[in-house]
Amino acid sequence: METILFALSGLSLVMVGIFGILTKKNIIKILLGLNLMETGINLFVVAMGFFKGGKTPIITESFTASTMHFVDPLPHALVLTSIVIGLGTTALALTLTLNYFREHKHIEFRGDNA
Amino acid sequence: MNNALLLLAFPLTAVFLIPVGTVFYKGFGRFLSMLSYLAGIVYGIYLFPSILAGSKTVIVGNWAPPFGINLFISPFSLGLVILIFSAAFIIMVTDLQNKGKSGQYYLLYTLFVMASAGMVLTGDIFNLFVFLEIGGIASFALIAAGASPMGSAGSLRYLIQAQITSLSMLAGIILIYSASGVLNIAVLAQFKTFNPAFAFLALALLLFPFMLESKLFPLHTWVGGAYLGADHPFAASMSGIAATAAGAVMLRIVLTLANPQSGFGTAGKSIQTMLIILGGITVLIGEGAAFTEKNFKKTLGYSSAGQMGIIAVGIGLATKDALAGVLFLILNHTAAKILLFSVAGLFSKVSGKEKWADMKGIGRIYPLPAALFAAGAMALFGIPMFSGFWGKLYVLKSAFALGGLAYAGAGAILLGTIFEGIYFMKISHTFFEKSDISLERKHYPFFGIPALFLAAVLLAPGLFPSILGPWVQASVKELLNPISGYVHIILTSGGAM
Amino acid sequence: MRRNESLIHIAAFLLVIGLSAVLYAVFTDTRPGLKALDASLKERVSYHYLLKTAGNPAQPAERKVTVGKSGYEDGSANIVTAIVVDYRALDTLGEVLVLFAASAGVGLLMSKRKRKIETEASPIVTTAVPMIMLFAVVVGLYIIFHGHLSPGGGFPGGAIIASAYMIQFLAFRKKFSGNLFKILESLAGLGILGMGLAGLYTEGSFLANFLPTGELGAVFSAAGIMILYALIGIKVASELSSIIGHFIGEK
Amino acid sequence: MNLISTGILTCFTAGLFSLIFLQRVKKLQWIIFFITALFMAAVAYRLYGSWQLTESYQTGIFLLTFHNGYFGWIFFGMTSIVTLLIALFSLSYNDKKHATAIAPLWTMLLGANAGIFFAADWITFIIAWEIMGWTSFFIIAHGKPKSFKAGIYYYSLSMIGAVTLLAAVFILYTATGTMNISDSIKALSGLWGNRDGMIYTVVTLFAVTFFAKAAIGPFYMWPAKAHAEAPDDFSSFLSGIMIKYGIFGLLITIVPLFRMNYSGPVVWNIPLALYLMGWIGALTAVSGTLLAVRENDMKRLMAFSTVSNIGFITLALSVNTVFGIVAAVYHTFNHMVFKGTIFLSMASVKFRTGERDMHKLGGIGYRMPIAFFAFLIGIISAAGIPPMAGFSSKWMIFQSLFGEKLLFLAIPAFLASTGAFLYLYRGLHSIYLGQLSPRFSSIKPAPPLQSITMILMMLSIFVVGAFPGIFLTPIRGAIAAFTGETISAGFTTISGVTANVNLFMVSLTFIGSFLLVLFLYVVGKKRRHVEPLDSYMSGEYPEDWNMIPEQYHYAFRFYEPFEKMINPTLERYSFENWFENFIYNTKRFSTSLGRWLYRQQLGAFIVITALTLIILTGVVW
Repeated sequence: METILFALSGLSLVMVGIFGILTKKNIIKILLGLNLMETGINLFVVAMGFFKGGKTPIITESFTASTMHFVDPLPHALVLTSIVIGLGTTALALTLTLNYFREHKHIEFRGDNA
Repeated sequence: MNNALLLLAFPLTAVFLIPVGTVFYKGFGRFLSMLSYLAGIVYGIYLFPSILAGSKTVIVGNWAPPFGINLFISPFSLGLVILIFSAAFIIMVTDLQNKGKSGQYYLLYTLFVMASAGMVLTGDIFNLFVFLEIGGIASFALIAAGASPMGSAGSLRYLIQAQITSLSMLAGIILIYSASGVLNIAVLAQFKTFNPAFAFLALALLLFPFMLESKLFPLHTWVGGAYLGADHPFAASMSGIAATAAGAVMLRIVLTLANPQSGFGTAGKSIQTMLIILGGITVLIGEGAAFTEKNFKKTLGYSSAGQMGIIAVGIGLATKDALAGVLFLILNHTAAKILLFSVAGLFSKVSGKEKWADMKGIGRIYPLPAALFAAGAMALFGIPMFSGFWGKLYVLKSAFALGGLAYAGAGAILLGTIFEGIYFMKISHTFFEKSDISLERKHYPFFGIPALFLAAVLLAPGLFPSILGPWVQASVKELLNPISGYVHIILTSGGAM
Repeated sequence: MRRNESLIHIAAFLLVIGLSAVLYAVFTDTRPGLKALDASLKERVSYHYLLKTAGNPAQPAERKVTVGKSGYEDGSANIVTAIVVDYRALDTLGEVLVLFAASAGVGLLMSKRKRKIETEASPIVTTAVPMIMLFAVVVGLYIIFHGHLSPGGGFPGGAIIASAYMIQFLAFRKKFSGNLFKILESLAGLGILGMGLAGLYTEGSFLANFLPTGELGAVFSAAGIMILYALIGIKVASELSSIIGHFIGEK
Repeated sequence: MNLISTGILTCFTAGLFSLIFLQRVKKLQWIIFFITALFMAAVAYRLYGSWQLTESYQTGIFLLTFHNGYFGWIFFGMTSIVTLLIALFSLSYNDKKHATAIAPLWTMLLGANAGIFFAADWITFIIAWEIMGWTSFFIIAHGKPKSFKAGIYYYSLSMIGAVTLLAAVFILYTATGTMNISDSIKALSGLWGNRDGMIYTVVTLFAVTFFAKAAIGPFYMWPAKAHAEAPDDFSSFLSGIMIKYGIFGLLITIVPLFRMNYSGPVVWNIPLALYLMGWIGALTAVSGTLLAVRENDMKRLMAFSTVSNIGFITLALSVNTVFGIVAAVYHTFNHMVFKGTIFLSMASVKFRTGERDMHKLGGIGYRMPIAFFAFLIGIISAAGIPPMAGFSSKWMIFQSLFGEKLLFLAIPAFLASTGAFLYLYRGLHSIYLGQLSPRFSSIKPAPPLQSITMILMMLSIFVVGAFPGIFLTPIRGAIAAFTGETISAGFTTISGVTANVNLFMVSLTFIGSFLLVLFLYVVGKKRRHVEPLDSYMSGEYPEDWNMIPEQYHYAFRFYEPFEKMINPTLERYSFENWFENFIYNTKRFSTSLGRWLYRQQLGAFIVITALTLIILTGVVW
């Protein structure tokens, strides 16, 4: 149940992000929407690895196979990668926005090209 | 040490050395990146005979497939990696006449090439995603770095669309993982049955970014802006290298996972049907858009979309003939597009114009490039004596043999061919038209040799299709029997090689 | 072009609702077969990671190591780190490359920009910043070197060190030459690649673990993870610093 | 001995060689072209008799096969001879002033020509067909903006034809499992009664291909554009030879298909589809004639005349009797020769004058007698007047129509045949007779090589007219090899359904009457030469009113009332307009499609919509 709740909260963030991307014309706001969407997906990914009562996946002295009850560590690793990718994309997108601003003197996407 | 991971290590070494090297010598980036592609080609060709005898898997980090990441080296993937490296090398050679690009350009370009090769080789869906993102970020920057002032707008458009699609791919990956517990394509291929709706969703999400990169119908809207922004060498790479890699990934995923024998079951068949429909529409829309377009780069970009549509139809048909046709078409499209873009780059450099309609009579000053353009164009729309003809013929033969929806796909391909033929002939003839254009004829030694080589590449399989025979047969066999080939090798050979 | 705002809002709203509806339909589909979340932890590959029994399923005994002993496993207590830097190290290499590409892309696109900042920082800032910087660097290094024991590692640690560079700029307006970061990045990258190739040379597999693993939970354990994370930390710190530097602009 | 493939390869090699290495020596390119044409004629000669010669090459999945069938050979032989003559003409036509860069491509086109006639399997046929398409496009367009428009129109139709051909071939292949041309048609005819829908699809697709190439029915417009704008010597090849590929295609596909095992609906003993084709042919003949009548441009006029003749040939084919097929093939060859002659003669005139509009010419016959005679003989043949070749074939076509009692089809045929007099004579008079414009008072006669070619052509028309057996004997043999039946005909006589004609006697009669008229002409009153401006103007001088001799030329707006009558109809039902609208609408469609969606938010809208729709498909699938 908690898993579904987490997944739903992640997905709702995705939907908010999508709505932002679709309705805003300011490029910075579109990028914010994209980041929201990305965060939502990341939450969703983490939620998919959640098990109720699961512990942090760090092995301590008391660890045995029979008492093992961890959350799935793999999605965490994936999210780490995904976050870095999001960071890189955002940095690049902001640079592009700056260039866009220099070319057009505004940062609203008006759909007048291509 | 016979490890195919070196194929990726060569460009990576170049990538890391370029920033250091450019501090001391400005042309270091170009030199080193070309050297790394050449090393990749040589090593790939060195590996090829042994791979043709039997495909191998390469294990990364000494962890066997379901746990670690593995690369799959087969005639199909190795052939396409060699194709990608050769394409990159030739594009760099044709670009030798343009001076003054910074080291970072070559760094990003090499990353882009490496990522495309990695996408073809990898056997893990998350690793695929990472390579996709490396290639994506490199291409956003490279598009915007092109000379055109529209670059950043086109690049932003591409960035937003690509990020939405790759985020949905990430969602697809985690859905598949949470349902099956593995990320490896080979393990997934023989997994228990998935729920049909879920399987379709997961597969569609997985394929989504590759549909974007191969410009399939609803996802082709970025083409105009991105191609307009990019400089000619990178436009050629987007068309030649990125589309090739996307096509290869689609082939791998569709034929290994989205195939009725895999755990994805009937959803796989639906995905194939979807590809036929979308591919058919793409051919019409892409060629129609190219037909009306006046800007040279955009025309070629939309034509690339049309070609990828044919390839998608071929993938969707998933028969022996269709796949042979697809392989022919991929080779043909890569070589032809590089040729066409290099001619376009040369002509817009010497004439200072962006539209092909403004280049009247330029072929009378530069007869060889114009003639080669005509040859490349004819190869693209499938005139006999070029490899594109056989590719189209195989796909059409298979489509007509299957009947049903495939008829519609074949009809779309044929209709698209009409458009393609007309506008390419228009462009080719425009170059030879009589006009009062007066240009000083300069010599571009780095254009002629690679262009002639590309023409030879287009012509040789067209005249003697059997020279590609062993490769095509081995690849088609590998793609059509994923369980006994691909999956078996990956899951049993362990750390071999 | 005049835009119809409300139309776009309605269309976007409908689209989002539609997307949610189809997703709901997919997830509530009752036909037989596996669906999301159907794999319990024991059916996932990470179960083997946790038990440190990953390896070749054909020869499980060969790979299985008991906790705390040196051998094939990396001996990292933090399983996420073990996944990131060992089991799926190629992804991490890719991740580093993504950041590398982003930093190079920002450098490529912003190279011509110039900006002048005339205002001086206030004395409060200039006094506090060195302390904060020191603190940040120490914390960053700690996080990097404890990556295999506790949450953290090269990425967050590198980011914290990069933040030290950023606040330095707020106070002193100093900019290091771009080449410094470039060379650091490259050397760290080459180091990572070298680690990978060393694994290829010694163990026959790229990025394989070739160092002794040590005692589980000890500071000096987990084989190459610490080295790799240190390299990643340097790389991330210098990449982020160079991105920040580019955004700040040339002086 | 691989004679066929050697010949074809020679053409391509020679073409490529002269394209790459001889760009600067145009004359040498033409010499190579002529030598290649000569070589191909020699190949045709050598191939005579070895009817079982088959050459095949394995390429991947498909086997490329050439077969020297009697039927293909006779087409190839005829085209080789006519090509050789045209090549001889071109050699002298392409001097410094008139040189075009088309020789290498034309050389390659000769290879495609042989490939089409000798192809034994469909892949070979398609390859040859497509090569023919693009080489001829570049030749027609030849670097001039106006020609380019015509060329791209031609090429568009060509592409449509190529594509329908591909579709037809693959449907055929799927149904019959063989790529061999005659086998597949035979196997397809075995499916009559079972899979009629599929057969009619194949027939329609083939019809589009070959109608488009032969300018039948809705495709009537391209000759007027392409023949007119092509290089003058190539127009002759285009009208004489290339347009016949469509006829050849009909002969090897649709015609045999309806002669074997056909069991469908029949109208007047003719299969319904062929009856429709007959009407299309008849209407093409009539409309070609009507359109030719109103033309003022001599090349366009003759192009429409070609359309009209092709209509005749289609009509004869649709009769579905051996007699009809023989008539059609015979008329095809006759047309090849006489239309070639006419176009060469006009090329000669244009060579000297540089004019194409008829009202600017006039009286050229006094300066260029050989060209005049060539044109005269040509149009006599074209109009179907004895003793020239055209008479016998037209007579045979009418005979075949009467033989099947197809009176309704014969009426438009008569109309078109009679209408031919209107435009042919007009062409003759406007160009060669009448008052010589002062501009051309000092032009020289045609150069010797051109004259020799035209004389040879005239002779062949005349000889065939008097001795139809020269043509008919091999044609009868070919038809016998092709259909298994034949017709009876002697060396100088043709046996029709209603009567037999001894053409030698007819010729003698006509020569006698010609001599009589000549005698009257010679002994008659001396004729006075009148200048063009020497006309009745109520005491005014024409020069004061800025009148020039051209406006007094009676070809100037000759059929203006007629044009006024016919133009609105033509504009309304013009396929050309339809085609242009189609292209225009395609452009609009592909640029405006989803523009609203494209423009919003960097295309995110369309991506999300696509995502939603794709997931939705997965749910409902």
